[in-house]
Amino acid sequence: MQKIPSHTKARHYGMVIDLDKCTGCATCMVACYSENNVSFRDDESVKLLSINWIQVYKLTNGKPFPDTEVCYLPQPCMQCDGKDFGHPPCVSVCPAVATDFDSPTGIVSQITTRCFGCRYCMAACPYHSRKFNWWDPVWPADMQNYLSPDVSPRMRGVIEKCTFCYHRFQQARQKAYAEGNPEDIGEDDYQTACTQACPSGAITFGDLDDPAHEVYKLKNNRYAFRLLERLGTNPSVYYLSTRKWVHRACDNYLENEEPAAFANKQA
Amino acid sequence: MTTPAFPEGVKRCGNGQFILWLLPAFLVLLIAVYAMFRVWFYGLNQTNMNDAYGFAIWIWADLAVIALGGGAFFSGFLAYIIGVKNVKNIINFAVVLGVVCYTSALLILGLDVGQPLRGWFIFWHANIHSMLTEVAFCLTIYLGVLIVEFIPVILENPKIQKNRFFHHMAHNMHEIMAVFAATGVFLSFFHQGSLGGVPGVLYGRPFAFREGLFIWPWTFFLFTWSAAAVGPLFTATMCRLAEFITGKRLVKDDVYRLLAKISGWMLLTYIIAKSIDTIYWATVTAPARGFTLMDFYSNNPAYYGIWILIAEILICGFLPALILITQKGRENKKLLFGAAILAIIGLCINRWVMVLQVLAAPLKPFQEEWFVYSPAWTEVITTILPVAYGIILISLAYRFLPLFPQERELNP
Amino acid sequence: MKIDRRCFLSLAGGLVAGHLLSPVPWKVTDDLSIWTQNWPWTPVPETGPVTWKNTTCTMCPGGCGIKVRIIKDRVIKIEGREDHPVNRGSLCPLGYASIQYLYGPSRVKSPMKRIGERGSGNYEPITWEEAITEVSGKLGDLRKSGKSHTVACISGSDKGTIPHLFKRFLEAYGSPNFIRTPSAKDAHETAAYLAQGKKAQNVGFDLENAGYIVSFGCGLLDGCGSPGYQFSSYSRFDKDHTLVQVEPRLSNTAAKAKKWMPAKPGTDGALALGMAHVIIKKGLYNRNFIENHSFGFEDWTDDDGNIHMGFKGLVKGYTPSMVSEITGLAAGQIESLATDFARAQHPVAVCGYNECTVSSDIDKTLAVHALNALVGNINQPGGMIVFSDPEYNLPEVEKDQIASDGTAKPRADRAGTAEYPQTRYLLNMLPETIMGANGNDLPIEALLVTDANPVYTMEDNETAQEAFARIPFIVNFSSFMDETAQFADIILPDHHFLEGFRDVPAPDGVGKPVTSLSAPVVKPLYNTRNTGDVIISIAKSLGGTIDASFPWNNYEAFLKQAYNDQYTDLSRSGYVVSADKPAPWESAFANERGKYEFYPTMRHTAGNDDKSKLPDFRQVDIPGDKTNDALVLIPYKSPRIASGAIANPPFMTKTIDADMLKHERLFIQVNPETAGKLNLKQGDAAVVKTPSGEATVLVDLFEGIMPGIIAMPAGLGHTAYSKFIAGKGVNVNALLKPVFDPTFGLNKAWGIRASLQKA
Amino acid sequence: MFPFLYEWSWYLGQYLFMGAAGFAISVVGAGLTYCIVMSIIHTMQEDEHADH
Repeated sequence: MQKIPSHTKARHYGMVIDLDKCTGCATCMVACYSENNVSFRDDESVKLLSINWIQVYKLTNGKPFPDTEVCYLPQPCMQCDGKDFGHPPCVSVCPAVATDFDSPTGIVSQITTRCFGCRYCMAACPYHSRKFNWWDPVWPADMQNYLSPDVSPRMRGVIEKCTFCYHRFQQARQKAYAEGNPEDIGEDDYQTACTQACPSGAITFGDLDDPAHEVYKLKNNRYAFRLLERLGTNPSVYYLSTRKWVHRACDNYLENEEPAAFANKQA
Repeated sequence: MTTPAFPEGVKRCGNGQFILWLLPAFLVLLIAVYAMFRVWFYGLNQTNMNDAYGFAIWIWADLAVIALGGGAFFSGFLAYIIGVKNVKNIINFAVVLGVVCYTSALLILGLDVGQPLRGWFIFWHANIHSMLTEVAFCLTIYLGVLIVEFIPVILENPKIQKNRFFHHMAHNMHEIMAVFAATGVFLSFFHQGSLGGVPGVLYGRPFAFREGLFIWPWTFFLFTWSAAAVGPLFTATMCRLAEFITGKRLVKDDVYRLLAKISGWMLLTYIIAKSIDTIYWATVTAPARGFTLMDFYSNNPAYYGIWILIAEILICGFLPALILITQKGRENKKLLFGAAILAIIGLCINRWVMVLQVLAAPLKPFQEEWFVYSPAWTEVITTILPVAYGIILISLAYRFLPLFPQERELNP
Repeated sequence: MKIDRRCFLSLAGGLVAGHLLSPVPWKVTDDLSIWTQNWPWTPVPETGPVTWKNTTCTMCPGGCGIKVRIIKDRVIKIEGREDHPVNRGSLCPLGYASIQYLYGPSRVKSPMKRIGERGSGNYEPITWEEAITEVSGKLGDLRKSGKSHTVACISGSDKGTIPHLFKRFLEAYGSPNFIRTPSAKDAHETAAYLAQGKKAQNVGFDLENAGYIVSFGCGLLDGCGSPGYQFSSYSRFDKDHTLVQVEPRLSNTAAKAKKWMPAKPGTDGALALGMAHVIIKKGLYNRNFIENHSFGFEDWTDDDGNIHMGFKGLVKGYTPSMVSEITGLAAGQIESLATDFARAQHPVAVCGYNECTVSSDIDKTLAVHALNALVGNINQPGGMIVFSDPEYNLPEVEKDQIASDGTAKPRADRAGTAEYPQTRYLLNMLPETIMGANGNDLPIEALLVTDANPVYTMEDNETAQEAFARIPFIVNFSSFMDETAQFADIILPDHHFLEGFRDVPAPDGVGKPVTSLSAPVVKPLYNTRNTGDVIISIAKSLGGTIDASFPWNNYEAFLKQAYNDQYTDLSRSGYVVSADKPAPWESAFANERGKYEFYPTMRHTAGNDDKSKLPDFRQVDIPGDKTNDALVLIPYKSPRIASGAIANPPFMTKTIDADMLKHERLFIQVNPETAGKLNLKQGDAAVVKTPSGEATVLVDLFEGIMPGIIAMPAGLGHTAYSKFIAGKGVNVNALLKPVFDPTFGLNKAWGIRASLQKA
Repeated sequence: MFPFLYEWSWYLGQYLFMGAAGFAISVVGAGLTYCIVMSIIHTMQEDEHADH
């Protein structure tokens, strides 16, 4: 929506998650809670009331024992580019510009102090990536002490979601400025908390448009696909799996259709 | 009973009876207000909404109530702009109904947002791309227009009429009512439409998403059209209900028949357009995203499956439309109001589907289950609130204001 | 002017209108919204300069290196340390969430004395001086009355200086009863001792260099063992690596394995023998190792001229078709598994390290060790690594007569007695012993508990709790209000690991001798003390030889002396790796032949025939009767549930899937086929009954579990800690029951028979 | 809503939207003002008549 300031190099941050590698251990979720001051309650078993910026889903191929297969799918905010790089489903619906598409990074922001909790974005997001603060967050005992000053705790009545740890980008940019080379934000300088935390190395993060970055290579992998890609949301999060049933489970196909990675094979 | 406070030449019931009649409504209102304050004080955790159902029964009620309140704008359009004289006999009532519907709608919106104290950000920090912004602007301004339309009716109370300024005010406002009505129609067109746009633009939700014209999805036009078609039928039905309750005839039958005829043709054209839209969506829009029609109507935990679509289009769409466009159908009061009630139900189903089923339908194939939700008592009671509040306001208006110009003549 | 109604109304109206036209409403509206953006009850974290400090996580026996982000003495975040040899950057969710324990509601904030019933959690804070006086007074009295041997210590580990201090204390005090909680170590240690001749060895697996891993039910990716080590090894796997998981349930490890082989539970030993059969038959074993460094492979003759059956002879009977019958796996599958395994680069067979089913089957463990021996992959890169603990540089313990007499008494848990001479610790035996004794002659009069939560973790939990209730005096050193702490008479809270010193040697299952240091990164938040310091204080106040055995002013001094010249390295880099390479075959085996014994001649057996010495497959008869309890319940480990001594912090509980926990109800995994027979649907409430107990659970239909088997996650059903974990789900340990090995006394049960009925 | 706010962008849609909103408010406002003014005038005229 906004013009890219001419002095800033445009980046397009994205993620590639190898589903064949992911073990479903949920370390990414916990690292994210810790990094982003995500609140918690005593009963978190109702997942539709539970705030998670990244959530690991369990997929099964539905086949009976012993041909059963399980695949875990960590799902952060997809940071959709939407139609023509800048119109994710959620951004254009927000009545108060509390969420915006940041063209210099391709990250969808969320200003929680601006949000007044109409939840239209939640209805617009097909991924359920947006979470509402139904309750006031409470940190029991002395737990307020572990809150990070980099990310403001949210208040009741607003939407929050994954920001690709945007504060880490800001820190990297600040560092780059301080070092006198504002353009030079390397792959290692800016990584999200979940990427770093993944003990299996299933998550890769970087500039999708920069051929020097690992994600550039990975997103062009034959087995790369995106979640509900056919809706036209244009997500910045890619998934890898060599298993066809996983591809089928991640997007809607008519009976006679095949996922792209497998349709080409026959042709 | 007659007093100088009542409109000239009409009879009203005694004060005791009147208060007794309002009592249940007041009780409901009281509980609803309590629920409202709970929601405001403790937050939306007092409801049963969740992250899948960000919109729930309130938003459905909101959309339905606004659509039904559309009777005010469309009868205003007919009366003041097209100049259909006979509609003027029911226009005051339509305006009161409109005021009830729209104030309720705004109240519900104020209740539904997580941070009501920041609600004004929608105006101040308006994102003009959002259908909701369009709704908020048009709705608020239109409510202003409705109140402006309502003022002269209030001023016509005999006691108030004694004040010369108010007397002139009422007169002057009547004089230029067409200007207000025109503005109202303009605003209504947009907000009814943008309410349709609310689900229609959700391209992440293939159940709701529609292609369209410029920035407006087809639902934009369908919503306006359906509100214009069914709104007057709602006005007529409510008027008939008032006749039933008061035991008096309030408008002449030809007024009903006229509204029914206009609405009938509107409804028919609407339902044809809606059918075309549905077919296009089912055969082109949805399959392009990997969905078949039945994906949206199978395994629904509420069991209604495809029947909800059949009910909306055939039973509550074509059937009432066909009844209303035939003279015989209109002549028979039972058929006429039966058809009107069907049409109203059809409209409510449409809004229900476009709000709740949109959110309930699973999108990710690995999450096959539909999302289920049942409203909390706080939601139910505040959804009933407009009814109680409507009963009170309409009763008061009927008692003290000359809503029905034909009443004197019909009840000598 | 008279104020009539009209006047009043116009005045009011005027006032309202006046205010509305003024800036007041706008200002108020604006201020209100600003207020909502700064609600005083929404915290604003204080900012400041950031520092990072390295230390070691001790939330589980995994020993992962961590780096801690600190702002103004506040611990903000924990991350895995990339340069640490154990976890190489990887860290499990418990490690990340452990900051919640530092600040969390379940901390014990000062020494406590129980004032209510056991388990009620009613405590009053006391001073450290009072607490130490009370404990040493009680211990002194016992000692004086000649009951020093009735003091026991239950510890979660026997490695490192803190357990060492306890051992040392008991030795000086006069009790043989240092008891380690059951773990995979029991079977590995015993098997390594029997085959290789050295006691108390660490058995690890060099997963980072392994090329082909056959895991016999190890929860390698389910959070068992050292999750950081296993995950980081897994993260480096490429397409040339193979992981085969043998398990009746599609665990996370099985889901990520190249091949999942759902053998019937409890038949792993047979599969290992079957694999050995194929390897030997095809001649795929390592000839150098077998010929030069092993014993008992072939039939052999003893000094008396008796001919004994060798390992080869044993496995001859385990043909693929026979093993197929036992395990339910296809014969061809078994054959190709064995062939692939033997032909692969750096093959390794792994068992144990599944902390929720501590099934210490010596035969199975010996058979799995034998597989590694067959392919010559013991103490080789990517193989099974056996190494000793670091040796501490400490003065001898001074013993008086009471101490010498006391330590010479038989252990209360019967380990190391004539009955079970080759076993070191048998905590599972303790409840039976206590319950069997009469009230005046209890085998345990006082109990010290450190780094353990036996009241929660012990199988046949109800009996265990009854037994603990009979112990007159329990002292607990836990930092948190866990179940065992709630049984204690005195709680002497240790620091959280981010607040104190402690060494962390030999992480579970890790294939290299790493010792790490956990050093304080923040000042202690509450009135807690390092357990090492407390033990030294207690020893000092007991006086005499006990005092003399503890010539240190504090734990840090002791730690420094224990590690001697290694301490500098340890505190500088946070870890030391004590040997570059594992012992070569020539010097690795400490038995009299200096060889790996496929035929464990030392093995203590009931009979003296070859088959009972050899790791023959012996089906374990699990508790329950076959007709009424038609199903078999197995516990399973989830990486999202801490199932050891420490319960889930809130962050981890938040990650638990909706198909595992619903409000307070736990889901039990049932195969749809089994559920169909029982007329159970997804989400149905059902009662699961075992010989040990019963519980109401919800049914989760899962195709990935063998029909006839039902599985429950371990680590839930806590009653203590805080509302964030207490009261959620069922403690699976309450439904399990140990089956004791007749000669080792270890628990061999891998599950329990159960019935499941609609509630 | 106003050009000095963050979300304002200088392009046609913004003018159209805010223009239409402003227009509607102006029409209603002007109409109402007209009525009030006219009513005041009429009332005063009547008062003059009454005085005569």
